[in-house]
Amino acid sequence: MLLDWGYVAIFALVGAAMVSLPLLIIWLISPRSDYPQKFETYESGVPTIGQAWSQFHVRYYLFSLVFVVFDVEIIYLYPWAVVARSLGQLAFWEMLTFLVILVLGLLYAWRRGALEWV
Amino acid sequence: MPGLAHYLVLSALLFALGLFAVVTRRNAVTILMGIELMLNAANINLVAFNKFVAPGAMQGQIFALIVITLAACEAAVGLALVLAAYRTLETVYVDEINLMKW
Amino acid sequence: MAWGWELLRAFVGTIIIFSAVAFIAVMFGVLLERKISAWMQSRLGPKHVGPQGLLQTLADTVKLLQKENIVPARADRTIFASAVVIVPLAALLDYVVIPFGTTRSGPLIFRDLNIGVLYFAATSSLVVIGILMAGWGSNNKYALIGGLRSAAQMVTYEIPIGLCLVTVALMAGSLSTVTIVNGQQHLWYVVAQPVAFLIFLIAAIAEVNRVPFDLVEAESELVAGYFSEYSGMRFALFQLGEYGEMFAMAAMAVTLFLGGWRGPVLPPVLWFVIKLYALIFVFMWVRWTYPRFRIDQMLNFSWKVLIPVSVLNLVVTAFFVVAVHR
Amino acid sequence: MSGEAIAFYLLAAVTLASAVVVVTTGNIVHAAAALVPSFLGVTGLYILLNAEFVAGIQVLIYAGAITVLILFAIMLTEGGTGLAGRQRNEQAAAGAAVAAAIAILLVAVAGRTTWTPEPGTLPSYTPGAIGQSFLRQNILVFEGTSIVLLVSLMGAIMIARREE
Repeated sequence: MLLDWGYVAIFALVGAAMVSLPLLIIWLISPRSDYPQKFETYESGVPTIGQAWSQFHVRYYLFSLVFVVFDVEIIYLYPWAVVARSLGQLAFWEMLTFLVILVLGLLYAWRRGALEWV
Repeated sequence: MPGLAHYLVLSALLFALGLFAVVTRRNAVTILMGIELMLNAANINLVAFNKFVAPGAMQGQIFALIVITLAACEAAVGLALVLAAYRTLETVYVDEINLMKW
Repeated sequence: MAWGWELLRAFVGTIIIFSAVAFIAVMFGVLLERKISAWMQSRLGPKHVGPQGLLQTLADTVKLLQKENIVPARADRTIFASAVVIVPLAALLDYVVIPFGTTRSGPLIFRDLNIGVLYFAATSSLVVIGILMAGWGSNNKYALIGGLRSAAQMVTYEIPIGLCLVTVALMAGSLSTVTIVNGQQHLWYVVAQPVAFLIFLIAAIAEVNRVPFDLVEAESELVAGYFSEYSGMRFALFQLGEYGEMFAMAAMAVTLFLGGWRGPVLPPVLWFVIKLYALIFVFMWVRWTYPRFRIDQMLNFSWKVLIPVSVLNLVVTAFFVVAVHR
Repeated sequence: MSGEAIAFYLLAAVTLASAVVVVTTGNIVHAAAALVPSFLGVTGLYILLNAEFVAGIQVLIYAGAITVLILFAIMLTEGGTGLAGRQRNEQAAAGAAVAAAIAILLVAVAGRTTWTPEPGTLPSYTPGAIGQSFLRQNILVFEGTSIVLLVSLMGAIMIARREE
């Protein structure tokens, strides 16, 4: 079992090396010329105005909030899905109550307008 | 072979780092990050005990899953509080949030 | 010296998979995209470089290799640089659990993890971090808005994908991809689960930010979205991430729903490639048939249509799996 | 020095180093970005402890969902403009002392007590065992968690959304 994850670790390390190989190549062979205008950020030709780091509407946060709660719900679906066949009827009803409670959450977010983009 | 003591020492260090972040950071979001580190340290202990002390019942790993769920809920509600505070008080630095009501 | 041989096997396997994805999935994929979209608009597509334009993307890559990489002024250098490695690496980590075929000595897969499907969902959620870092690091208003919007979009479409993965795991009774493929011996899951297959395809197109869900990097809207400040080879690495993720999603759809490498007469790997390119053709076909969604339509579509339908589908499947098997 | 010991020390180093970066760096976004390697280091530790399913969930939730939530929150509050402000308050020395004291206390207690391992062996296929245990012995905890999720979702939406 540990061997499986040894493979995954090697896959990640060697993969990172292979992905950064082209970056090494361009660092070695690419030309260097640094006149200041080149480093201006791109705003379709208009000189940039103000800071890029302005704040944003709270809706971004609401979407990631509802996402976290539903992603956490999926934690409990995976183990149940694996043993659902052997556990029988009772487990199915337990899981159904779990899902119904969380669909209530989705309905609340929907009614409350947390899913509206505007 | 790393035994139980190794994992306990490591989680104690991680817990201390998280506690240090919570106690000394001014920005509320960084305090929440410190809390996440402390919860991770507790999770390491739970899973280590599950392997070395009580392997049969899988209680440690179940508890770790519950802790991960509650950490997600805590982060969600905590950051919602930080946003609400930021909206009314225009600041996220906890030492500037010292008025009950004005 | 057993672990030395295992180390070598893992090393060679990684190099094979990464170069196969880089050459076949990305270079050939980009060319295929340009050719297919050309044919759909009754023009010829790239023709000059190599026979029938086959070496076009190779020439582009070599050209990009000697471009200077420019870091915009006042950008956050470490985050700007690390995002370039995180996005393609996270996109290519999915290939560990994809079974390409089978040989006498067992399934042709890098490593059959017994939490395979969960591993796939976890790695495809890491890409969002890289995109947010790319959007933030390049100190550009378009990149930041693009990064936030594409993160919100990918995050929203991860839930339907997760629910479809759970539905298939429920049918197969295990998380490992090889068991899922073996479970489809008599009946492909697309026949038993047409709704889940459709939802998985739609969510996969949205997860990869392809038209009609690519508002974020649409030329008319946000210039190039989160990678508008990346030039030269870094832009090519983001393309590697995007096309690698697209092929990974198509390969996972084949594994989960179309019976992986199972097929009557042809060798298994050939079956896998045929099904894979059929799905890739569908991805590219969708690109030239549907107009682009608005951001709120896109997000509402997932929350208010895909997620309720996939939860319902999961409950109905569970009922049949539990009830029928008694 | 077996392979597992090397892996343990490597993962411990990654986790603690990135945790130190999270705690000490001035730039908030660097702190959030440094959280991810520490979560992935902890994932590696779970794998060494034969907790594969918890490792997968840790990557999916911690490194995937919570870090995105924190990054969105940083960008919604003052984000980059507030980088100049000093990040650490004046009780840094006292805080370090308290944290070090607690760490030493924990390590001392951990060293002194002896745990008697119960019989029983770790099941090979952990997701199945977790599912069985969730739906059989721990059913109350299971349903309680869904209620906690529902309540925290509703509460967070109510707090974050501006009452028009």
